[in-house]
Amino acid sequence: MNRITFLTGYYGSGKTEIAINLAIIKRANVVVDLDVINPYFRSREQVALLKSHQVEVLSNQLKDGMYADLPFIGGEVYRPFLDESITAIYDLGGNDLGAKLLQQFGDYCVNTPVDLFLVVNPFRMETSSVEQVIKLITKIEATGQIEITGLINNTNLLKETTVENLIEGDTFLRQASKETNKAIVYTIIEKSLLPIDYTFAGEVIPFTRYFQTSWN
Amino acid sequence: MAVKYQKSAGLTDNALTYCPGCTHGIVHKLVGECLVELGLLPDTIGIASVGCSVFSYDFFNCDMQQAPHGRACAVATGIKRVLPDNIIFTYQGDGDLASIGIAETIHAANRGENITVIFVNNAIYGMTGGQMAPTSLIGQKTTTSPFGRVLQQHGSPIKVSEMFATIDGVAYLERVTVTTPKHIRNAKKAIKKAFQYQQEKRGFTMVEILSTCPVNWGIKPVDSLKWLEEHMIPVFPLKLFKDTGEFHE
Amino acid sequence: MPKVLMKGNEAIGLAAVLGGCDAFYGYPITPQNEIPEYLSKYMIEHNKVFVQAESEVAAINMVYGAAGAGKRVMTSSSSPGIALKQEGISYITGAELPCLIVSVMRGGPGLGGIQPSQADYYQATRGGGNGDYHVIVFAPETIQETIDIIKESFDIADYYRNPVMVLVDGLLGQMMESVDLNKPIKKRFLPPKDWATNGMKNHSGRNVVSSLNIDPQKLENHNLKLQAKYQNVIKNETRFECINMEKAEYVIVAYGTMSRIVRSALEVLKEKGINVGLIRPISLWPFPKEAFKQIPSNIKGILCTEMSLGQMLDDVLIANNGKHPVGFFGRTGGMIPEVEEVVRAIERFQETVVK
Amino acid sequence: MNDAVNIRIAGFGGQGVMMAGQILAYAATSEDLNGLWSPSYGPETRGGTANCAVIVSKKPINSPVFLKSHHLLAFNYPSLIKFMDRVKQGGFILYNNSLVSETVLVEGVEVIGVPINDIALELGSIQVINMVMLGAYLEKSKIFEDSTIHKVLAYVLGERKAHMVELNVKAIEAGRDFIRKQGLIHA
Repeated sequence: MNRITFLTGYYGSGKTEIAINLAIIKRANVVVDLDVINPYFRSREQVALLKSHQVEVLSNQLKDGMYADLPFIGGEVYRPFLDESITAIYDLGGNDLGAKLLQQFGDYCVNTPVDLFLVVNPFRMETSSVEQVIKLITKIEATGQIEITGLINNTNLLKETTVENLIEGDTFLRQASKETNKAIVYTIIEKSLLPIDYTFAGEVIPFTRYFQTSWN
Repeated sequence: MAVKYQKSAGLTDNALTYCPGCTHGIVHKLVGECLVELGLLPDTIGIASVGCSVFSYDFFNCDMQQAPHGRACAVATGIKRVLPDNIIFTYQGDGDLASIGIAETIHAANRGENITVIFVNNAIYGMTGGQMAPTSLIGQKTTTSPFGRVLQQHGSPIKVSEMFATIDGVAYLERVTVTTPKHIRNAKKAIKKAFQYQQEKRGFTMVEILSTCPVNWGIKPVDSLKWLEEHMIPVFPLKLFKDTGEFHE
Repeated sequence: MPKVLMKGNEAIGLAAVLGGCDAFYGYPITPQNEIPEYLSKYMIEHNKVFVQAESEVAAINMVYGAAGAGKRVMTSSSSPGIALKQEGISYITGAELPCLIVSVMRGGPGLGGIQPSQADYYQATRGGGNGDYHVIVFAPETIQETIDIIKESFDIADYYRNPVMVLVDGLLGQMMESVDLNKPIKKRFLPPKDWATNGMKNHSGRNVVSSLNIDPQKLENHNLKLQAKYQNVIKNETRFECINMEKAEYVIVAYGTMSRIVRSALEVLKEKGINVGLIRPISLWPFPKEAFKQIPSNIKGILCTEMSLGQMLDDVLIANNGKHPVGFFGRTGGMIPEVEEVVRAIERFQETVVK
Repeated sequence: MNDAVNIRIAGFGGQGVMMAGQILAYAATSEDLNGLWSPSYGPETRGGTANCAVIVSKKPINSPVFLKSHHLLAFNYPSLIKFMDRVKQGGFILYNNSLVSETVLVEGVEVIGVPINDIALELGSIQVINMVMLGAYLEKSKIFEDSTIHKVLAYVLGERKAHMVELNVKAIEAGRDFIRKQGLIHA
């Protein structure tokens, strides 16, 4: 994981939850909310939680902007590139549409090594085959003009996830990794399911669901 | 310490919320400066529309109303008719003005409503996240035209100024842009003239300003200025469409 | 001549002028055309504002603008036209602006017909605009009452900073009656419109008219403030009339033209030895629930009558709260019930009872 | 007058049916009674059958619509057929027997034919058939004084049509005259 890491993926693949978990576990200084696609479940909603872990959230300068149906980003989102003491996780919007924002950082990435990780949940219909994953990678790289440097295995069926599901997902991701030549960096596993007597590809990240609401 | 540069008194102290590289900020500044230079701030009521500039009522340092999507010119008409000596302007994007609000805008122009319309055309829907606008270019990919705008399916980009040039009630109409200092100076001249004509009660005035949207275009800010010049200006040529000329008592 | 004969729609126009109307913005639609026709002449002759807009949508937004500028503004329309105005009405309530909306109902749904109807009770009292809002709705039954209420409407709208709708049917708009234009109206203390956007030279600071409230907590607070206002409206502006309630065997609920037909039916029923009372809501929102407290406990039932098919019935059922059997009689589509039909509905009350 | 009088006036659009009704309502207002005029409006007012209802009453007027009228003024055959069964017992019908050749009988209702087209043509203007009918009605009902009607006529016609007042007054008088002569025949 580089000092600056972007998270991309299909809609609903779990990018935002992972951004928050990684920020806390990996002690990042900043989470940058670049999700201009979806007005709900954005990392900017977890400002208080992240603050308690000394993580700052950057998005826009909009007064009451947290809920604005406005794709505004503020100039502040460039700060981690200019201040080398900052470790930052950038949470992009879904798909190649969300990855469109990467364009805005192209010039900065020339001098600063960055990671761009693709979050994959094989139980999302749109990324349930290796061909689909490859297609998504091609689209995101073409739109964002940045190479994807790793995969994050986020196999889950929310609360109904079983260990069998996880192993199935690991097999899938290993296959995808082989065909795309992109390493599996992390495997995300809900804390309650751990420990599991099985060797998952990449580092296992014990996961807490922060967006849990009373109705799911 | 001598003040070399200062934010225009035509704008409030609120920080602009527009994305890096977006030219809304420049247009705001020009409108604010013109109102100040003409001494119009105490008389002015601005109409914020729906779109990225929905919060413009927080930025212009005058009385403001926020209008429903597309209805800015109707709201402006309502105010101007009861306050004929005040200065009324609308600040609208291409979705607001040229799509949902085209009827309100055309009829305000046709009645010769003595108002000024600042029309910011960036060929995309910014606020809702990059969907196709009535002014999106042929071939332009947006979130609702993922295969590019197709003539046979979506029609061609609507040329608002060309259309409004045919309307008798229009007293002044010019298309400008703000991509270079020279263009910015021209844009300011146009905006100022529009407000002056309104002061002289000469009818409907509009300035169309070609603008950028780096985030939704998916282009770096500097490149987006180039993209505007290379792609938008050929479709929307910069031009003075209508000017009723020097004022004669 | 203390009284004059006036057509309902003309009377609405003149009464609005007497109420201090500064500007009218509207769009033609039958059966309310005499309102803009009358005002197009009057307003221009008296140096006031009249604009025929390009649509009902534009008209209501012109009202929004001019009301925001602090003026007394009105629009008028009929059923499908009011449907188009709902967007603006929602914004006007959200931005807390006063205005007068006159709705002259015709038959629906869709283009429907141009004959009188009361099928826009829901449209007026529930509204089709978005959000938790209310419009204060009055439904007069005579042209005299229409005049008196319209004259007062701008004061009520200004007082609460909320639109007032006067709801009549096409018959009231089209017919002529003897009226007295000079009846006095209630005097109210009205606060200055220091919120109006009329240029900063006219007030200190910057005035902004907006219904945008992006923070959910702030928006909820704003809504709670509106609700508190509506509670005041319920307390102060609920209007109704109760007739012949003491010894009533049945009570009929009716408003507008329908209540006049019912009044005639009460006389016929009395001759037949059946004592029937009438609750006439004058304000439809707020609906006069407390009128139902005056209903004798031993009545045989309540008959809700409408020139529609059971819209006010909802409010009657809520107000009755299961206490008495409730029957329903209605005609719609522009059919005006005969007095005898109402008489028959009471005589065969059991057949009308709503299950 | 103690009880309300319900009058229905019906005919083709263009026969001046609405105006005749309005004059009665204006007259009621000017005598400080309550007057109500309500039209059956819509497409039928343009060439089809048109009718209006007038109520004159000392007391406030309740229902603006009524099933049965005391008096019916029928300007043509379809109107007569449509409304003749909706006249109260003891009431009367005046119908235009310039256009209706049949003899009409309604039990308990007096039916009088008035050749309003012929009378109007004798006066030189078919336009005033409504005034001839109004005159016949005023004579038959004795509902308003001539002075009231003349005052209303001047108001309704306004300055622009002031020159028409004389002809209209003449037509009303001709209608009255016809009924007076009818009375003599009956006597």
